Amino acid sequence: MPQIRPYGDTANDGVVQLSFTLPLSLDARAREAARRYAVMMGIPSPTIAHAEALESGFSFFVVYGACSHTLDPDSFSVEAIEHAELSFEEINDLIRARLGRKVVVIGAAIESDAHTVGIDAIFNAKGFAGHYGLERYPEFRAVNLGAQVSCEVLLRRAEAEQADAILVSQVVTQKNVHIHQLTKLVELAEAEGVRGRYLMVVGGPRLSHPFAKELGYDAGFGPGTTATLVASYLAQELVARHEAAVRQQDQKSQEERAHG
Amino acid sequence: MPQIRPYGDTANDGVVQLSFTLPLSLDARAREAARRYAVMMGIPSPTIAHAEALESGFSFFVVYGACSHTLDPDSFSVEAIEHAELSFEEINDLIRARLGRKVVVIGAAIESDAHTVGIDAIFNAKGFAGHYGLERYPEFRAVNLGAQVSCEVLLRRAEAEQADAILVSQVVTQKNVHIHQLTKLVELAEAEGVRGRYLMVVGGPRLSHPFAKELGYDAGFGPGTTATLVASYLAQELVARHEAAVRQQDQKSQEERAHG
Amino acid sequence: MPHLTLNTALVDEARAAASRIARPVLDLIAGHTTVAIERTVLRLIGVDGVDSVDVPLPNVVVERARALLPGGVLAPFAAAMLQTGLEVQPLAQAIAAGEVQLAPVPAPLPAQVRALAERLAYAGVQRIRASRRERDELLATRGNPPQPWIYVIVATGNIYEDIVQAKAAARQGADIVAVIRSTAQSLLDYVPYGATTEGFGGTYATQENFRLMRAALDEVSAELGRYVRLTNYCSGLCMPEIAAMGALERLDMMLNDSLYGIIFRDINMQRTLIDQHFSRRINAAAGIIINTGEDNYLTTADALQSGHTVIASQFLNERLALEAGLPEEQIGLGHAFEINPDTPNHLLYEIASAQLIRDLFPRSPIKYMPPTKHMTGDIFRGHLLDGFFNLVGALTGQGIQLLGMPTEAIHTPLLQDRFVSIRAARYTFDAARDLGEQFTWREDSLVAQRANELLRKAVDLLHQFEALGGLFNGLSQGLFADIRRSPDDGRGLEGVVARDASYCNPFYEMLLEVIQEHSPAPQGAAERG
Amino acid sequence: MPHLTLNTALVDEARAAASRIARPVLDLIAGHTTVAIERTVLRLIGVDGVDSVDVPLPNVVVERARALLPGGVLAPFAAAMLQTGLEVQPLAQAIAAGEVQLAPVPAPLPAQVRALAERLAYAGVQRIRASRRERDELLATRGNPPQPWIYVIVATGNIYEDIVQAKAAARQGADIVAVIRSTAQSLLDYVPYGATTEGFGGTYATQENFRLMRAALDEVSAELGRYVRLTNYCSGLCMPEIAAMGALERLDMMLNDSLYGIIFRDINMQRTLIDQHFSRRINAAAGIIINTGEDNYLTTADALQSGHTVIASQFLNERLALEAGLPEEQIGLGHAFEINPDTPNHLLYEIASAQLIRDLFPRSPIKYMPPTKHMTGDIFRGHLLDGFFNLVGALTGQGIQLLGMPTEAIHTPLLQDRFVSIRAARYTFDAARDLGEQFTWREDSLVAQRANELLRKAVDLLHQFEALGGLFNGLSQGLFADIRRSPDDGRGLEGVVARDASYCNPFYEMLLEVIQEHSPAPQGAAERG
Ligand code: B12
Ligand code: B12
Ligand SMILES: Cc1ncc(COP(=O)(O)O)c(C=O)c1O
Ligand SMILES: Cc1ncc(COP(=O)(O)O)c(C=O)c1O
Repeated sequence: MPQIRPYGDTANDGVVQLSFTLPLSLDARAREAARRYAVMMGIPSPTIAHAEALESGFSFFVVYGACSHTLDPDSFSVEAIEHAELSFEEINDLIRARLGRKVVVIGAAIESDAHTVGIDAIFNAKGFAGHYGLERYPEFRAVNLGAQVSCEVLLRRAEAEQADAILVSQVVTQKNVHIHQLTKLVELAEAEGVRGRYLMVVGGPRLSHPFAKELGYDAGFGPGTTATLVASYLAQELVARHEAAVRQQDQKSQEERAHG
Repeated sequence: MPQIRPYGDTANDGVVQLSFTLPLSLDARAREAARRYAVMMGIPSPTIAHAEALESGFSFFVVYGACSHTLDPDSFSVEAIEHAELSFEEINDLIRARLGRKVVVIGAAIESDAHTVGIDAIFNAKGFAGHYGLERYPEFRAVNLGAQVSCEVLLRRAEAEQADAILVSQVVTQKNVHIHQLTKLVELAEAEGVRGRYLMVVGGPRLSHPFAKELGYDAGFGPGTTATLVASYLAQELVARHEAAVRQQDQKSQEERAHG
Repeated sequence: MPHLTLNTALVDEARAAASRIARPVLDLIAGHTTVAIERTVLRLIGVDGVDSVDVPLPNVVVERARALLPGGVLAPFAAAMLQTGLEVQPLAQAIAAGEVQLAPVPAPLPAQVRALAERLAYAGVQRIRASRRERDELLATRGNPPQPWIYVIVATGNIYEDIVQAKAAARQGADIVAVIRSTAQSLLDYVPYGATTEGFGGTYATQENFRLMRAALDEVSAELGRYVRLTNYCSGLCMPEIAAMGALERLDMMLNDSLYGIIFRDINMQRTLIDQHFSRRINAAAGIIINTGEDNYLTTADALQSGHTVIASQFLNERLALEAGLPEEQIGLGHAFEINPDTPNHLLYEIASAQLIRDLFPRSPIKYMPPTKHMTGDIFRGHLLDGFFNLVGALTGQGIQLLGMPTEAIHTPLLQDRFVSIRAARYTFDAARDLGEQFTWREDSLVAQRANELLRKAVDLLHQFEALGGLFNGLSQGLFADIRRSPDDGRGLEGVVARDASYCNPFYEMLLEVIQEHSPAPQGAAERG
Repeated sequence: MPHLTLNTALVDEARAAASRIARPVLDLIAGHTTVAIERTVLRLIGVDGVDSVDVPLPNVVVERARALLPGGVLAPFAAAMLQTGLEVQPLAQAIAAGEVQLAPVPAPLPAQVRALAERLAYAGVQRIRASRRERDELLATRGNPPQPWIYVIVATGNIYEDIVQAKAAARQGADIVAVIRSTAQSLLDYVPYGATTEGFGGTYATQENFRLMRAALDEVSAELGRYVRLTNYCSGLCMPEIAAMGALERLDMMLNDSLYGIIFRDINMQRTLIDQHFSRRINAAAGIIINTGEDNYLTTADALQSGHTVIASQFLNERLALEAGLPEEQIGLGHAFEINPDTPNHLLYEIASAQLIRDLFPRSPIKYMPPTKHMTGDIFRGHLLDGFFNLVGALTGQGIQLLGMPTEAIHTPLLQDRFVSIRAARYTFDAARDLGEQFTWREDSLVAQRANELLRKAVDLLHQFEALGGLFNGLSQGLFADIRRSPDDGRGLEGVVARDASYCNPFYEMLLEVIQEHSPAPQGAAERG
């Protein structure tokens, strides 16, 4: 695919909108500083559309301009969840047909995070934005532990419930608290030698699949995620792993028979 | 002065706001492209705060993030108008005391530009935003030619009115029409050997003093300019040039007497 | 709708004064034709295309027949067809090539010439009937969106890029797309030919550009299950010609206001008012909604002090439009949300004039235009101001809402500017859908008092026109937008021609028949020929 | 104000039901004290500072005197002062160092002990009177801005950075600055000591932070010629203590709502309701306006379905506040603009509940909170939604407008976010200043019907509380915000202590005297000791 630039009002004109505040009182020097800062960001001839004194010592700028950076969208691989989104019925049929038992899923907003609307959107029978939550799926047993659940409690309950998947929500990102807490959970699971036992999935407004992979999770879901999408992923991933394990098992038993 | 970065909510945190549209349908690839584009602009870990499909083939992004570029505001000189802003009375007194005759000023929105509210804000007796226009100054004779005045007509009238200063407005900037038309006027004046006779001043929403200097003008005025500021500049600059000429004259006549 | 209790006597007097002021203008119109009207007649009977140096054939033929224009170009053209046996376009080409000269026709007109003239005219009017029927069918099958209609502009200068953006805007929720004309096309006394890709601050209005854009919007209308309307500008020296092109290409809405041309483009008032009458007769027959340009008065004059000039101008525009045959439902009178936002109770003043105009012209689709001159480069402040503009539009039942852009003071709209604005307008219209039904204005409210004050001042202004001796004298004194224009100044007077007794232009009457098929008794269109 | 015609019988029944529900709670309150109340008594007589391991001395003394608490800590403390000859703080330090143990006091209390106890209490109340007088003088000299007051938050975690931003916000037009507490400080059973520069999602509420910020805002108030108010949070396990610190440091407004602590922080309902009564008595005397947290119900429950729960809760909060001595003018009942914007006629529903609440509590400064859960990362859509929130606030005369930020869904506010929002709010309040006086609601309007429906449902909900046997049982059934809490669960129950006959705490009565100096007949504050 050819190099692309942002689209203002004609193909590849590169026009972007920018706003920022400089710690300078508004005068000719501050305007020139704003212009040069936009140039450094890649906008050779920026338009300072608006400049206003915020109050003593600060000035606010709105800038438009054509950015010269270009990008080939095919020049990088993107970690994306391969599984397609299935319907409520298709998901339950798939599990019945190719797993033959209920999928057990446990979820929580971990450690300091008290935001539950996100995890509830995935778990509650009532669901969110027209999509039923996991509790509503006959082929799922969904256990929602709610808010501020410690990593230790979550892993203990996952073991007790013999969960197939652990679903974790992190909403607050100040001081990168979400990275510390998500890393803590994965490391704890590895330390207890149970990492491989679960699909570990994370979601929240500042999460994405590539970022989740970086943190050591199997999958990541960002803003606007629907419970149907999550259920589709869980069902297809668990079926795939289950069938891979069965194949491996058959192969091994064949080898054992072969070497009598 | 130390290097500065934009001020988000703490000194030098570098936080900027950005929005742009990419010619890509909204999917994981488009989100990653947006993230990488922000990185290229100098934001190492951008937050894609919002991503929305504009419609088939376009996606709109709102991005926040700490920009790593830094700038020393004292590392560059800024062309600024030195003359301070005087009051209505001070301006008229200055002209009476040190020029001894009325300042003649002629103004117009030149060539294709039909926007007159700007030039009128500087010329009309009624003025603009509480500042009287040049027509209201007893020591000015202000001639406003209005809209779409050709360069030729403007120079002819400037000569006929024996103007001290030519004030030009340009508002439309599409296809850089303002640069072509402003350059045409200066070149015409030079061709007719009259450039030196006039203070040539330009103004408009996309104009600034540095930019006017680049175009060969004596001064430039941008958005929010008041007639008082323009009158202050004209009075002090003309008085300065007049007195310099008089000094030169005395010196010359002294030399002549000396070599008499 | 929270209607105001208005002083009905004043309302009636406003209409009576407008009628009295229109009288002499209509007499002038009845006694004259113009080069533009005669070019339009030729276009409607099928003359099109350009000569070897790109001059449109209608211009060439009319210039060659200047001496015959008092009787109209149609009769001599029909006579030449009979005499040469050539069809319409071949004859036009022959005239252009100098092979044929149009000759004067004897009076009274030979029956054969009159019959051919009427047959040619009838064929032209049938094309307009067909285009109108096509729109009515599409409105039925595609669906006619409810008012307020969301109106956005595209202005890239390249018709093919305009199409990309127009389709995107329609998909985002726009009900009307207006292609802004390359600036000052008003001043051209010819219509450029063919598709155009270079324009300045907009795209040239040409018949081919109309056809291309209408086809593109038909595609997207089918996709969306909603008929998307197309607007262009038939202001300026080619008013009737562009109206005819719009009629033939099924445009849905046209900027169509001589007062704009006179005041803001210094076009001669006699020329443009004569042109306007024929252009409005064509728009009326074609089912095209006209828009008038009173919003422009408020870009220079102060909207708080000069709000009443908009209303006086609307009464005049209404009268002239009715006289041309336009039913109220096709008279999209214009005004704007342009009071300085720093005015205390700013919203109350804007609501007062919007509600007053809504109540004064209940059956007309009022065209409400966004804030422009008080917009700055602060796109956040701008987006909020546009939000309140849309809220006032929804509250007072405006028909056509021209969307403001947060970047109004910066550049012509980006794709994302339009997306943000359309989405915000749709939210606001839905969120305030029945707000107008929730309450009644108090008699002693500032809103009611301001509305009645505006009405009073508008009537006073109309009386000032009368006191000064009519529309022309009033315009000479700068009563509108503080700009003075006199009757013999401005562009295009040389194109005005006094009709003689033999003047033949069956279109006036035949178009009236189409109008009457759709709205039984068009109020004022007494037959003036 | 476009008042609604409400069913006055229903309004009276709502207040009657709230009184009936409050009765048993007030009995519980009258019979108990808590570790927090006793710590507050010590603070008010001058105990402050921390011990060698940074535990606040009030906590140390109260823990050491746990066994004596049925009679209150003041009497034994006064007795120990007499016995050791030590002043207040030295005695507290001696107790902390284990050099002195507080001993039980005989009943009836020796006259000397009672006299000292009352002298110490009186001195504490005098400090509150002085702080209140200081505010009254500053309001007179600096100027008291008109409502709606513009309320913004700062939350950097570092009190010195908060000060920079608070001053900037005040200069930009904020009337009230709230320093958001480091999250979950509700759950701390002690108040951190001294200035703090590390916080999580906010800055710790400490007396030193109060003093620093109040001083900074006094400077900027002088500069601006407008008294800028300071808000903090006295919710949670240290409710009365933080109220006392606010009273001493001349805070102007306090979040002060047990229902929030019970529902959203799982604090034991008995503990927090007993604490709340004393904290509200202190706030009342100090002239501090309390804010209640009903907005939080709408962050989890749906605002269209659960709007009435907010109103039922407000009636309960009003009753308990009046009983604590707060005059209506200091009861800032809270609600929010949280209906899903995609709801058709969204604005009409928001207006209905805002106008209803305004009319139900005419003398209270209603605290109106911005959209949060339906805000997205689209800052343009967000800024418009905040614009309509401010418009509804202006239209319905809300007293305190907590400004929404376009970046609500992204981060705690940037300097420029606050600038854009404050400037937009000031424009909106000025542009719609008298909008509410322009019209009257129609009886049959959706706004009037929705308002009466909300009122009816609120009364039904209060009756449900009664049917279930009172406030505690209702909370156990999750009647508020669909979250269930039971009377013996939650944090802090262990800190509740039954009073015995000898219980001595003169503050209850002395604070009432200060209240009565300012508002003659506080409606419900029957003397309950
Ligand atoms: C509701 C709310 C609260 C409520 C929470 C109540 C509750 N029971 O959830 C209360 C009032 C308690 C609260 C408190 C605080 N909050 Co808060 N809160 C919000 C608010 C308004 C809405 C969040 C929300 O519900 N979004 C709706 C849901 C549906 O979206 P979502 O969370 O993104 O979830 C979706 C996807 O992310 C995904 N998803 C999410 N989780 C998961 C998990 C899995 C496994 C999967 C597959 C998918 C998935 O699917 C969901 C559906 O699509 C936001 C502002 C905003 N508009 O976002 C602030 C916000 C999140 N809060 C914020 C802050 C700072 C706080 C406090 C620290 C404030 C304070 N100083 O006290 C405290 C912290 C409490 C704590 N210890 O965590 C900030 C966070 C800033 C940041 N970037 O870190 C925000 C952004 C507001 C702001 N601008 O300041 N808050
Ligand atoms: C009013 C207006 C019109 C009116 C003009 C009427 C008139 N008599 O002036 C009309 C309707 C005719 C018009 C037409 C068009 N307009 Co226009 N118009 C505007 C509008 C709404 C306001 C401009 C204005 O009056 N600003 C107020 C004045 C006070 O500000 P100012 O011009 O910046 O002047 C100040 C300073 O710049 C300075 N200054 C200015 N000149 C001078 C000169 C000197 C010597 C000095 C010292 C100082 C000085 O002092 C002034 C006071 O502080 C702007 C949008 C906006 N909100 O800005 C669009 C705008 C300028 N127009 C625009 C366009 C594209 C057009 C058209 C091409 C549209 C079309 N396709 O037909 C035509 C072009 C006409 C032409 N040939 O020039 C664009 C320009 C985009 C660009 N960057 O090039 C704008 C920005 C709107 C938009 N977003 O599309 N327009
Ligand atoms: C009624 C009317 N006609 C025409 C125009 C513009 O056309 P032109 O720039 O060609 O004069 C406008 C305004 O833009 C208008 O309001
Ligand atoms: C009444 C009330 N108290 C307290 C708080 C927050 O305090 P904390 O996070 O410490 O519980 C809130 C909401 O943020 C509130 O509405």
